Amino acid sequence: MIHVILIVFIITLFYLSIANRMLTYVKVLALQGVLLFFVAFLQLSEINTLNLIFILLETIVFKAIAVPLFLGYLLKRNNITREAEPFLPNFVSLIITTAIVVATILLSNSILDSHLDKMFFVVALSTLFTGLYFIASRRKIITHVMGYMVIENGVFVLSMAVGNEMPMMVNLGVMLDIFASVLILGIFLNKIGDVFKDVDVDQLTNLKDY
Amino acid sequence: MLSLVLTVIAALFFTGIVIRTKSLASGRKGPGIMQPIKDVIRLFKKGAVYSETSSFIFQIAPTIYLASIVMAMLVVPFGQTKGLLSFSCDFIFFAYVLALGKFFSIISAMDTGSSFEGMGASREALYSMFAEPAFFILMGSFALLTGYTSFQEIFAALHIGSYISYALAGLATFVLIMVAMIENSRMPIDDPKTHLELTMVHEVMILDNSGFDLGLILTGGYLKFAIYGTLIFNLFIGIIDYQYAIPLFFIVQFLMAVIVGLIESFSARFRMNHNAQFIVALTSVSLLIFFGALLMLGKFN
Amino acid sequence: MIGIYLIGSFSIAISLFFSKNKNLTVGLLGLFLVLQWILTIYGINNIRSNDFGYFTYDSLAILLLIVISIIAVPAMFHSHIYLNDQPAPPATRSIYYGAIVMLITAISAGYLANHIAVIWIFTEITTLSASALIYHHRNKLALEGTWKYVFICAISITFVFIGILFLSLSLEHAGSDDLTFANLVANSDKLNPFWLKLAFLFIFTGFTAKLGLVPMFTAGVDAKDKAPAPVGALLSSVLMNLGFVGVFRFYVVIANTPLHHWANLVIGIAAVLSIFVSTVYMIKLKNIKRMFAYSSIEHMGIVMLGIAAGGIGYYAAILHIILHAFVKSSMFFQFTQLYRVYQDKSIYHVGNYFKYNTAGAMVLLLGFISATAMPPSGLFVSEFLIFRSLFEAHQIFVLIVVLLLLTMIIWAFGKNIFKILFIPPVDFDDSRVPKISPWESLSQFALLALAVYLGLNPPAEFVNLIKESIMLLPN
Amino acid sequence: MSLLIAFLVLPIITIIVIPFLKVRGKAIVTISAILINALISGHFAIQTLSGQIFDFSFAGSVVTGPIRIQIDALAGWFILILNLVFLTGSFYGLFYMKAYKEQRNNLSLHWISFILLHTSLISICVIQNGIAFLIAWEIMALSAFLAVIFEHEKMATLKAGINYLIQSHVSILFLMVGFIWVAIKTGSYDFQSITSYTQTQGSATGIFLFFCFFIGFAIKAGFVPFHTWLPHAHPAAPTHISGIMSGVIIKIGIFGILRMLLLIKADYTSIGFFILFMSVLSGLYGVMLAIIQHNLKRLLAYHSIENIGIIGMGIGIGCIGLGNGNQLLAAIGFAGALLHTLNHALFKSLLFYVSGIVYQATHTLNIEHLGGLIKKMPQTAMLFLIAAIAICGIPPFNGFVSEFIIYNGLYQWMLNAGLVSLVAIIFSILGLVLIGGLALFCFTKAFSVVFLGQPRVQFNHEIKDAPFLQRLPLYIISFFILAIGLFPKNVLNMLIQPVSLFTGKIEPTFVPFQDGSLDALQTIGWASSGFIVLIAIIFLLRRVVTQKHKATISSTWGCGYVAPTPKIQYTASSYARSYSKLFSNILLIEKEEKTVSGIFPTEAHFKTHPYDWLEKMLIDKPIKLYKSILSRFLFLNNGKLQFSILYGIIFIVSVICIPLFYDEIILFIDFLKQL
Repeated sequence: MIHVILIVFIITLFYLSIANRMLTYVKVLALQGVLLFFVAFLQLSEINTLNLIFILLETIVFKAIAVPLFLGYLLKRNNITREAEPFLPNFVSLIITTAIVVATILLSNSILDSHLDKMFFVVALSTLFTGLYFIASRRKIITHVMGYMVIENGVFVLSMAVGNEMPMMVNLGVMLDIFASVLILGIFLNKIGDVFKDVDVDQLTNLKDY
Repeated sequence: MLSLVLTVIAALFFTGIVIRTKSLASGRKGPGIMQPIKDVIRLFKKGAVYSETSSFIFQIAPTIYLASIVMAMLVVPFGQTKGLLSFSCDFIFFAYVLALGKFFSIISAMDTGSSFEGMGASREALYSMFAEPAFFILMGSFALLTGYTSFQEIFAALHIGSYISYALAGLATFVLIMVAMIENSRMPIDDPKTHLELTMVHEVMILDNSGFDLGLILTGGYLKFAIYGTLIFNLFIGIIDYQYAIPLFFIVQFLMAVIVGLIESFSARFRMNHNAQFIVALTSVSLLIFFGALLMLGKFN
Repeated sequence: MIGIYLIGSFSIAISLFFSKNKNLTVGLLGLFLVLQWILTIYGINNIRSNDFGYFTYDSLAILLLIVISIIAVPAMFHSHIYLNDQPAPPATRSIYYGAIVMLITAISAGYLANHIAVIWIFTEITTLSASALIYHHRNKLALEGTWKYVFICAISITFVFIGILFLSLSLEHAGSDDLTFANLVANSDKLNPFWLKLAFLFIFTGFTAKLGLVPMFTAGVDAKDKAPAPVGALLSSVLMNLGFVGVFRFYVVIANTPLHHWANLVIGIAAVLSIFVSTVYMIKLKNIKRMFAYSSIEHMGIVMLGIAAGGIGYYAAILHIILHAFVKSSMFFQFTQLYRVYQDKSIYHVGNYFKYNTAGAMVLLLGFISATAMPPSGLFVSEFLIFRSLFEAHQIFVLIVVLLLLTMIIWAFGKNIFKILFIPPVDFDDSRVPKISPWESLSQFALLALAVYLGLNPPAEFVNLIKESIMLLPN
Repeated sequence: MSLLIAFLVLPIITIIVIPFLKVRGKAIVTISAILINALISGHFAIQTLSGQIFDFSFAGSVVTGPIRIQIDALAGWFILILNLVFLTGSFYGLFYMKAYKEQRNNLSLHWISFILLHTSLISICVIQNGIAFLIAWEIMALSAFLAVIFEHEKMATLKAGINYLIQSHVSILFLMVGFIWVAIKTGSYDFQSITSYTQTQGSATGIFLFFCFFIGFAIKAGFVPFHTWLPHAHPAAPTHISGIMSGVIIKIGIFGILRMLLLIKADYTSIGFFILFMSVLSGLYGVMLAIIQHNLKRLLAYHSIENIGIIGMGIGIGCIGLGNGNQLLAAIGFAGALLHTLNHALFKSLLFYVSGIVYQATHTLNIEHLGGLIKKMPQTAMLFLIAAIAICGIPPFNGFVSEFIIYNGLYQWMLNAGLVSLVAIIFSILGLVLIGGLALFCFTKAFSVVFLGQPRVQFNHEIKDAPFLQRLPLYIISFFILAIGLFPKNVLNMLIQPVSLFTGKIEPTFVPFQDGSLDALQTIGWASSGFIVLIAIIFLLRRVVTQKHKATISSTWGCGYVAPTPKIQYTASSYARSYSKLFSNILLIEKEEKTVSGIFPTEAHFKTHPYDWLEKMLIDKPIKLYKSILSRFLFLNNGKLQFSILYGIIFIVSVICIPLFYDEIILFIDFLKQL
């Protein structure tokens, strides 16, 4: 069951890589939040209930509801254009994403570890690198943020792998999530929205060394 | 001491003989042997004209020039008798004392602020610079040959026996004569006879000297020639008793004067910019002598 | 004790945030400094003791704690002058003061933490408070710098977190789930090498953003450029030390495993690259603050070379990072006065500082001598020892390359510094130049002198502390 | 010991006091401090020359370990030279600096660096501990740098200063490597460990270690091709500093080489040949470039390189003597080197001081604009003349003595040398002679163009000679120059102890110069005095004869041209032209000229910029290349956020992946090898 969800998760990544409207990104992020909720629910069976409830709340509240809503609000508030405007055409992104997934699978092949369910590893790592790839390849600042959220999800998946032994790790991941979303999204993106008219990365290249 | 006296005596006649040879060679009778000396004495009696540009350097220079030559003369030995001064490597002293005279003659030439004399000064400095290595290497090879490093010991120990040594002595004589020519700026380096100042080296430097100073300079020139004559004489003489040596000395001086005269009358002056090559060639010749010396000592094997 | 300290300083920070009264602000700052020093002295007195579970006063922490407590005093002093000099709106002032207290607190706590996750948490807090400080000027460039800093730090912190996850994975093989360093070192032989490798890689890469090393060096430069100079002083000295602590504590773990050489290789590559990068920009840079920032990058590179070379290099690295903190902070403090004179930080519009503020010029001169590790300075000793360790590790070619780069850096650095000191700037009217009292430079002289003293004639206790902090490393 | 403490404390006090004093006070305090320190150090130095050796030891710190202080004869000799030059220099500087008395802070910086320079130089001579030595060495370099850039508002000055700073830093890098090397092998920074280490190792180690140190010191001493900082730094510095730099700072490089020769046990013969080669090269190259310089100080700077070459020849001969176990030769060689060190310090500082007076009188150092100064400042001109004759190595002054000793060494060596050595000897002699000739060429030019003839440019300010007090140290120096020329033997006897340090390596009981090897000097002394007397006599004679006749004054003979102007005088370039044409392909002179053309020619001009060929090849071009390579990487921080993150990814991915492919690559390579 978990594996199915994880596979769906990877499929969402592919979808992200070819999506070209901002709202789609937001929706996909929400979907990922929901998926993670189920993963957490199924995976973290051994930890005590209070802890579990906290984690579940965090995932459903933040990842599935609050962040997507907030992103949508930002899109409206800073009237950001609807297109994603990637540097590279979509199919290239798709190919690269696929390549990343394949590479992580190959890499995971070289692991000889009974403790770890390789699925988590593959999904986590591919999500991580896909997120990094989004950040590197999209033009809008808000897409950077979304890429960052994707990375967060990947990290969350990875923390699931050790969640049973160390719930603290998961909590930390949650904390990181809150920190990132509150700080990065909340304060500064709004500021940038206010200060710069069109929220485009190319405007943020004045601090350089030549 | 002996060498000093003899050299002075030789100097009295030397230039006269040169001039006489030249005039005979050109089919004239020519002035008397003593004419140059008479000129000098007349100059000593005359008053002087100084350029308003010049400073006291110009006035003291001839004195120092002459003094340096006299000083150099003191080092030169006569056969087995030492000169007044004799110590190891005294030929270095010899060369450097002469250099002091040169230094002052050059700056006195520059002192007049004339455009010709600077030319002469520059050339003088350049040529003497090139001439010196030849002399040093020559002495070096003699030192190597004999195992001594002072004029007197070298000449006393220098025995010319084998063929190669004859060759060396010949070359050495050639080098010494040429060095003498350069030092006194005679043919083929420089032609004192020309009246176009641009083509002269030594004479153009003393254009502005007159009276006593000019006398001093001329005296210096005569002495210089005689000194080199003495050196060449020493080269051959080895250790012979005085009754043979002294006549031989004058013969050698006479021969040399004649040779100089002949060279001056039968050879043309080099182009100024060829002089440098010619002078450096002397250095190579003296290097040849050096390697010849190595050959004699059997260092090649 | 640490509990009191944390609670106290956080409350001070919050009350600073709300205080609008100048005297109150000053009083609170004084109070905080007192608290800071109390913590330090307490730590010195019961060294090696564990506190509050997650904190230990071990020797390295004590050393760096002393450093930060020393630097905090002039930092507050110069911040005060700075804010009085160019009056900011009161809200900004209070944010500034609150954030700086937060920053110092977080850094100190980060030093003391003995649990990798705790270090991680406090590193996050430093990012937060630092970003507030970087955004002090509220203009476009400041915003851009802040954004980049925050974003890159967020990414790097994520990396660290992933590293920690891998670490826990590898720790599972040891059948333990306690991520304190003591435990890690104890179980170092049982750790799974594969996960450990990944863990080290991610944690190292993550901390480079704070440490100011290749690959993630860019954020720090912008931050130090945009932040007010007193903050820049903290960022380029004690905050970098926090990054160093993060790397070093984990390096101690990995150094006791077979992966030691591999780790040395990774660190060495990053170090040489950092020195190279700083050389590239030192030649071209015209912005004084960025120049200082890049020279810090160079020094971190040297420190890491010492770590990678091992042997006496460990000792030299710790010494170097301490001395560098003093020197670089003093130079940044001096910059506040320099900026007051010229109202500009471009080399082109700055010059003949010697004429306008001789004492400050002397600080810059001595700072230059120290920052380029010329012999009278203390840094010379540490750099000398690092070179020696490289020599001992038979890394002659690395040594030659590094020396070449360093020579170039000295040339570029010297060219700019002496331009600042002596060459009069073009069309600069010195009618409005304020008179700067030489006493303001006193603190910087003190810091530099301290650096020289600790370098050339270190007291025995100091040496022992350093020796103890590298005790767990194999030689 | 207490004296040592005093020696160290006094400068510190002075440095603290100086900034708070009046302008005049600064100088006075500095000079008195230097005087006291000179007395303290001189007090030890004098005794070392009579064979005593002082040993002290400071506790040092954890880093350095115990710091040994040893004042032996070699150190003593150099300390004496140092003090002599510094005392005259500071006294001269006192007046030289009057021109700048409004720059208060600048002056205090200058005097502080000056006293630091003195202290550090003397400490360098006596310290026996690697790290302490390096520290003193760099303090010396830094304070020299600060002293050089006194006129720092000029960009050129600062450039020259930084050039010097960087090169001296390179030199310290080499020294550092050397000390690290020894410290790793023996675990001690003490100089003794160098000896013990090289004794145990093979000769190759010793030679490489020596080269390591040699390059370090050679940069400071200005051996070709490490000389490039020198011609820039000397003209930039204020004159008394140029004098001191050329007089003693570059000599400290020589000191280092000598010290290392004492410490390192190696194959001295090959080292000797190496040094001899370098020295002949330096001597010739230095003087050849000196001739074509227009800037008086630059000219003198190149002559410093030449003289370093001569000193080096002495050292080389001495080394070979050590190598062949021929203590006679060793004694002569090192004596020549040490004596020439002193001599050069004397006449070169004198020359610089005079050039400073000229500069302050005319505000220019370009000799093409000077001329006729002898009428304005006859005394100064005489001083320059003396120094010029001395530096050309002409009797009756001191330069001749040391050059004579070196010649003597060469000829002595020749009497019992193998074929290879003989070739080396003959070329050294050739080099030395040429150096002498070229020096004569150069200084006749310099003296006559600066002081003789008529002014080539009319200055609108009146030119007057320096006050007597400023010239006083110059007279003192020239007195020494003459004294050494007239009583060389006595000076030689002072050298017995320093030289026996070296000869002691062969035969401890051997006492130099007692075997009549250099008795010639006695005679030379007499001869020189006689020479002066002779000149006096002839001059008196001339006086007596000529005063009967009246001397008329008229204009210079212009071959019938009756309107001569100063413009038709021979200039420096035209004087050197016949020479520079000969060596045009070595000298690399950049010409820019606008020749006369057309029927009604407009104004024409002709400019030459002498340029150092080696500097172009070894310094300028490589640095240009280096910088261009580095600037290729400027894209790294192009302000794009994505890139910064990309670096992280690349780093992680490459660290993960490269090892994976590494084995395959190796396999592939092996496979290829099997083909």
